[in-house]
Amino acid sequence: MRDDIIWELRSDKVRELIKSSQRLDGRALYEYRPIKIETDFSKNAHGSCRVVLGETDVIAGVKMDVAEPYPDTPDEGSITVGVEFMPMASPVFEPGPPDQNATELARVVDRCIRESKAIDFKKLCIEEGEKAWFVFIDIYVANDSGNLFDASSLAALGALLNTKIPKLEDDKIVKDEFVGKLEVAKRPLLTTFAKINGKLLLDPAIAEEKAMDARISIGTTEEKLMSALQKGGPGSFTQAEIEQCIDLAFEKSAELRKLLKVE
Amino acid sequence: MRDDIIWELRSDKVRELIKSSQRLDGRALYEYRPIKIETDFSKNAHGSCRVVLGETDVIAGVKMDVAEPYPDTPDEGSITVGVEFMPMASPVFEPGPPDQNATELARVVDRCIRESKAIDFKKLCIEEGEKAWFVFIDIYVANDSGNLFDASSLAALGALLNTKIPKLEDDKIVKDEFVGKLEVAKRPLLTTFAKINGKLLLDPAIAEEKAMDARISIGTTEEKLMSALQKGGPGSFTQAEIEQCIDLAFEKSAELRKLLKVE
Amino acid sequence: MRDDIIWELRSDKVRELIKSSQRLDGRALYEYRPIKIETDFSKNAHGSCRVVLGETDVIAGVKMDVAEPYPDTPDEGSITVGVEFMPMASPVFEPGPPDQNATELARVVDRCIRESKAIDFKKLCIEEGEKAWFVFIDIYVANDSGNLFDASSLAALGALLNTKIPKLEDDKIVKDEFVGKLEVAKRPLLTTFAKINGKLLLDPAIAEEKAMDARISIGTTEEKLMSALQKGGPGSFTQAEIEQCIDLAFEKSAELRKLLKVE
Amino acid sequence: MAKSEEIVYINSEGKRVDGRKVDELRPIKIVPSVLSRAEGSAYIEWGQNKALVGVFGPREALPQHIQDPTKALVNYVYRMATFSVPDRKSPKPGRREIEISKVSGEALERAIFVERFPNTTIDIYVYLFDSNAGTRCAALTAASVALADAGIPMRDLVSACAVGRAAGTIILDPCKAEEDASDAVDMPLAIMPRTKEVVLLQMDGLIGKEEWKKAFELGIKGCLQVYEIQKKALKRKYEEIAEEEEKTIKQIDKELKKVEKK
Amino acid sequence: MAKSEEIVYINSEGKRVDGRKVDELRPIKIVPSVLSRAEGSAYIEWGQNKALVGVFGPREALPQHIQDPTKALVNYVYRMATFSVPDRKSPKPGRREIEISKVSGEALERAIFVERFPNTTIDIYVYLFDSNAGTRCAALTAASVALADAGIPMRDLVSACAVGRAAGTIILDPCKAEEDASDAVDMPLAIMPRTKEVVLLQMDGLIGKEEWKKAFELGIKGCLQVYEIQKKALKRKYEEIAEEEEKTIKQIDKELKKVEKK
Amino acid sequence: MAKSEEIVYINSEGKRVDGRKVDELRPIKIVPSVLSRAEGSAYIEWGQNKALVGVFGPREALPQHIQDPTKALVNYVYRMATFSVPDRKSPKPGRREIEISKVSGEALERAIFVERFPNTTIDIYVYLFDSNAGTRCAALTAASVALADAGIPMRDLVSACAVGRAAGTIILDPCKAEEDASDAVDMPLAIMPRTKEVVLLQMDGLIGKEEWKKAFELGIKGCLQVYEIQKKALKRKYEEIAEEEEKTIKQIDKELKKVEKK
Repeated sequence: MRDDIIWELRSDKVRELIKSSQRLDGRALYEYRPIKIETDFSKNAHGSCRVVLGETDVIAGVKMDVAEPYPDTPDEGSITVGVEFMPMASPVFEPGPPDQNATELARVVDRCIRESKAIDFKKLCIEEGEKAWFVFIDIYVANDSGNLFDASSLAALGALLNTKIPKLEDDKIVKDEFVGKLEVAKRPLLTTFAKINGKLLLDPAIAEEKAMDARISIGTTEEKLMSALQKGGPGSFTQAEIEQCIDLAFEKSAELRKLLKVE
Repeated sequence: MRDDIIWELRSDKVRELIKSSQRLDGRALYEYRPIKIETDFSKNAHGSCRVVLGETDVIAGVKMDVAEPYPDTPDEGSITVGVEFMPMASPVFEPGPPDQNATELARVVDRCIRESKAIDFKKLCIEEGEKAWFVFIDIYVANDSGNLFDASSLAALGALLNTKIPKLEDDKIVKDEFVGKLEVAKRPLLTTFAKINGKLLLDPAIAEEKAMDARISIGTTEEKLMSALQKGGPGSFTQAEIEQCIDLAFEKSAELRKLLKVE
Repeated sequence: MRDDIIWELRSDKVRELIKSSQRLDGRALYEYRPIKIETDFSKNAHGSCRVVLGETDVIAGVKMDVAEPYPDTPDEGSITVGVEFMPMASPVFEPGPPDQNATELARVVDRCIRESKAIDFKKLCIEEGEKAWFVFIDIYVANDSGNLFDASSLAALGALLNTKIPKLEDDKIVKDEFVGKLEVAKRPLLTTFAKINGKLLLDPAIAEEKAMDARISIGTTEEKLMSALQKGGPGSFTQAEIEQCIDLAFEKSAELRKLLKVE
Repeated sequence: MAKSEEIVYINSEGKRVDGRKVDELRPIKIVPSVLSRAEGSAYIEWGQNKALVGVFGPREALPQHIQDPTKALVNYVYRMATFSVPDRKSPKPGRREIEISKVSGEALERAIFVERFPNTTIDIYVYLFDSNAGTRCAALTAASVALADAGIPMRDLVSACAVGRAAGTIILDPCKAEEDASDAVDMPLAIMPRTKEVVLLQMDGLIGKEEWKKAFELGIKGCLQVYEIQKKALKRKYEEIAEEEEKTIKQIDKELKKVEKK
Repeated sequence: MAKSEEIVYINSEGKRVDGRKVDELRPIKIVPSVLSRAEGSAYIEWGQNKALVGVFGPREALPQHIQDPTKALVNYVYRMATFSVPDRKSPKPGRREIEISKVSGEALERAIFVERFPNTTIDIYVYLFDSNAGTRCAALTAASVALADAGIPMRDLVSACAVGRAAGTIILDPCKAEEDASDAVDMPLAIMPRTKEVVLLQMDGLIGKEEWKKAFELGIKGCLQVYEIQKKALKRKYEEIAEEEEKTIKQIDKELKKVEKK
Repeated sequence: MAKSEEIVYINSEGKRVDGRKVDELRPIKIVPSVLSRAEGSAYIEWGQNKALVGVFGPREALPQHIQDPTKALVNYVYRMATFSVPDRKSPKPGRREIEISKVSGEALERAIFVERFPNTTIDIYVYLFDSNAGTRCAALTAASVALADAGIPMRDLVSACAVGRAAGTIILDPCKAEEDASDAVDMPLAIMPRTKEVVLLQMDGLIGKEEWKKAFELGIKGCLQVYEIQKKALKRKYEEIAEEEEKTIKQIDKELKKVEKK
């Protein structure tokens, strides 16, 4: 059940089933796997969230830090998203520096949040040109059972939503003391579709990812705006397919948003 | 024609021809291949130059930056030369950190310029002990058809000669505004000879480099002074051979200097 | 005599001999190999020491540097221990970043010194929160003939004992001028035992290390206090064995301490 | 950026900051076969952007364990020279370059008949020496010409172009100043022109569906224009080659005649 | 740390800063088999410490030249998430993580029948997501459960626990505040419980032999308590598996009956 | 450096800053065979410079794809200890060390019969522990002794020495103070002494041809002096070995007699 060869056989099965719009795990084409969200997973993080999407397991943690603003935006802080594929996440991962997949994942999650203007970078400024808050969002993939994009963006937003702003004394962070919560003005989330044998399906599981021709991830906000688009994989999409995915993304991301309780 | 095995066969031919002082491309022993120089190749660089020497193709770009002077020379700026072998430059290059060849090339070009005192490091000082100009000269090798030393030193000097000094405001560089040109007091250039079967020849093409026993590069200025010497390759030189190369270097570098129009 | 295969054969011999409490080189079980100590090995170092323990050869050098204290200890300097396995130290070493063995060795030597409070970190402070002395102890392994732990800790302590504190002018180190010696209040040293076929022995030579089941290193001071403990290797120790090693460590380290002449 | 609000992105005559119309590409020049040691190559100028591409392969993928027995690997490497941007870039590849390399390689994989070359790699190296927005599209456009120059069998060329928004207007092929608009949207796009299949699609910015659709369709038009420029560049090259071959044939004829005379 | 002297490490009722007795472990919860793609796994909570472990192997050691023809390699990788500590840790593995990986792998090698699997590697990956002292012991304790979950043959579990000193008192399983005491001693310890063999032993601090002995013996007691928790976690898991298997058998019976009816 | 102009480089008696004559080497001491695990080794003191060299090979070059079927690779690694220079050096090899490694290896390749050992590598590792100008020449000089100690067949030793200029005077074997002169020239040189072939030549500084020639010829003389010191060191070593062998033979004789008596 855990062997990569078995996944490959499943991949043939996936391509066969999809012809009659069926999926290996019995889901409807546009149905998410069950989702468990555990916020405040790590006390040492300033915000954290574990998301289990089917068997996919990711943990996001936030650390706020004070640094000098970038020269071209002296009145702004910023966010930084990092992704580490833990080597146990799949039999083929190896420990080491982030590869292309982890880099793409981190940058798409980053854009989805950044471009939505969920975080007002100007409000992160503490003293113009001198110091501002930088928000480090680090995502750890513990088990890759497919669709890391949606799981990671959900975990990242979940972590931001419970992020506390540390107290500063003489420009240094006081441990375990906080002055409030990080303001998160929007609820940007990624919704990802796979294309297999000409059919579109939501939230591909690992066997479906191995069988898919292409992937499209769409970042959306609750105001029905798109903050990110990313096509992946060797295949292609038609305009009609992309438009269909956009409509579905607005609809399905709303379901995910309900899972994020506002505390 | 592009295969490394063919180069090896050519190498045998080179060694055969040289016995009668002939070269594969019909050149005289002390003749450069045709040279094309294109300055101001990159608008975002503060100075830039592309040199095509035969089929060898290198691009040098200069960026000026402000930083704190080194503690032991508080009243000086400096130069830094970097070389990147682009992986398309030859079928055997691989992307990655600079290897021994790139490091040697960068350091010899650096010494040729630095020791000639073409750039007065004291004039790069902006405020003693606080800030000075640092001149980054980065050389990209796009096609290695032999004699990267001379092509690179020509491109580096060509780039320096059209380098503009950016305007500073509050110690920060103002984009696209300049206060003048970088002063380049000398015209230091490398001239490189290969030794094959006991014969010396100027400007070795790639097949000649693969056939050569040793290489010598000589940095000279228009005042007939030497600013750098570098022997390379597994072979050796006699004193007489080195002296002959020095004399030829003064002569042949003068030809190259004429190609660098002063603007 | 220098071949790794021969070491392996010796390893069988070691395991055979130890049954009758004998060692390949004729030593008693709790006997050190001959030790040569050369202090002030490097004039450019602020302190240095070469230790030859049997054929094991290590060189430690100290550099003092001024830097900002860590935020959580604004009134303290610190020490940093680094270990480099020189590639000639053994036929199997490769040049490159410190591997697990070098990292473990550096950290155990560090703890042995640090925890003994031989160096009072508060006395390294120059100006609270602004600047303090940082003591870099770098250990180079030139020949690995076994028991790098004891040789390295001896060389590190030897180097510290002849470390001079550089003169500062405008917060910068004045070359070749010193204001005194580094205060070293204790004489912490590691004493290492190997366990082979259920027998304990002191100062394992290389063939004994290849044959051993486990290793234990004990950091002790002249006041019969322990400042470090480290078990290594795949085997195990009983409580009685550990206690025996502790008693022997107090006794044998005293012999080593006599070799460190106080100047 | 602080002053970007004061910029007039579309003037009273409907012209953009650099004088172009909203649906107008910057000037594009493509020259195939410019590097002798690569198996295929191309040089592109696209507005201020300048890039060189070199292609190798299909050749054995090494180390062996990366080989795919079902197809050729497409190894796309996108890099920017340190001096190609306003502030000096570190020579070390950054995360942006790594991501662009990945999505660009995937875009080309669809066009190349990779299934014909199992266990091999096709290496595509692109370096930018000057830049002003739209570099990944310029790079990908040139790379597909270099692949053709290398004689690698393809279903179609890949043609790329970005589309965006500045000050409320949808614009083709945005320049840097336009990318810095406060309401900027940037959407790099690449298609296989004959089928209009989308092989690369990325976007940042914040946009609703209707506006997006307008942008997308303008982008497709841009890609089709790029396609014409690519084809012209390749045609010109092949005509040159044909001319040269003709000369060679004449030369051979001449020499044969000499031999016959003897 | 500057204020650590003002802390009352043991109050008048003999209780520690977190309310524990001197010989009391923090609450420990272990769940085996939590990750589907690893061959064995475990999750542990030990006080504030939280870790996930995944195990693979024995599988072929690669590259070949690292293979040992006499035994399996034990490759233990200990890592801390950037946010698992008070100040953000660099994502790059530090020297502390490298050392802990080495000694922890050696501790497990004694317990695993490595000699049965020549030329293979057994990979054990442990990540900490939250921490408050004693992380290497928590990690090692969970790792040995994950090895059992993977069905890797072992002589015994490895049970780990730290012991230390704060304000002159020997205490089991020190927490961070206690590790910062001015006279702190910290001694991580791991044993194979059935024989009480010591497979991991490290120490920092400054301590005499008699006091050390008292600490050591308390540490052994701690490890034995940890052993019971490990066994319980594995037993609970196997009971669940047994229940599930029973269900499956019943299901099969049911379906067989259906088939027979037809 | 700021004060270097005030230094009297050659005093009224023609002596240099460290009391040497213009054509005088610093004291040199070479001891071969100092490390037991390397196949050849040497220790050198050259003025303040101190270096250890270890040699291995010819041994199989790995990974296989670096093998040259026509000759042995010469892998020369030159490193400086962090504390060997006035300001602490980073432990990471710098560009200077990489360049020196390359040209030094090429210098030795000429001397070694590399063509006799295809597909192998000869590894030469040199570490400096103290330094004061001329380290690459000291290292190369010691390396060639270590190669002889390893029994690697060579056409000749390689003998190295720097020559330079300070305050208008050509000087042999410059020290650091002399290298910092405002008109300093530094020219490291290495030859195969029997043929006087130049196998290493580098230079920085600014110099005309006539002055260069004077320097070059002084440098050659220096190399020849170094050659004598190398030969003496090797001879002394072989005499010691011979003595030891004699002792061993006597010992064997003695034991044989004992055996015969029984």
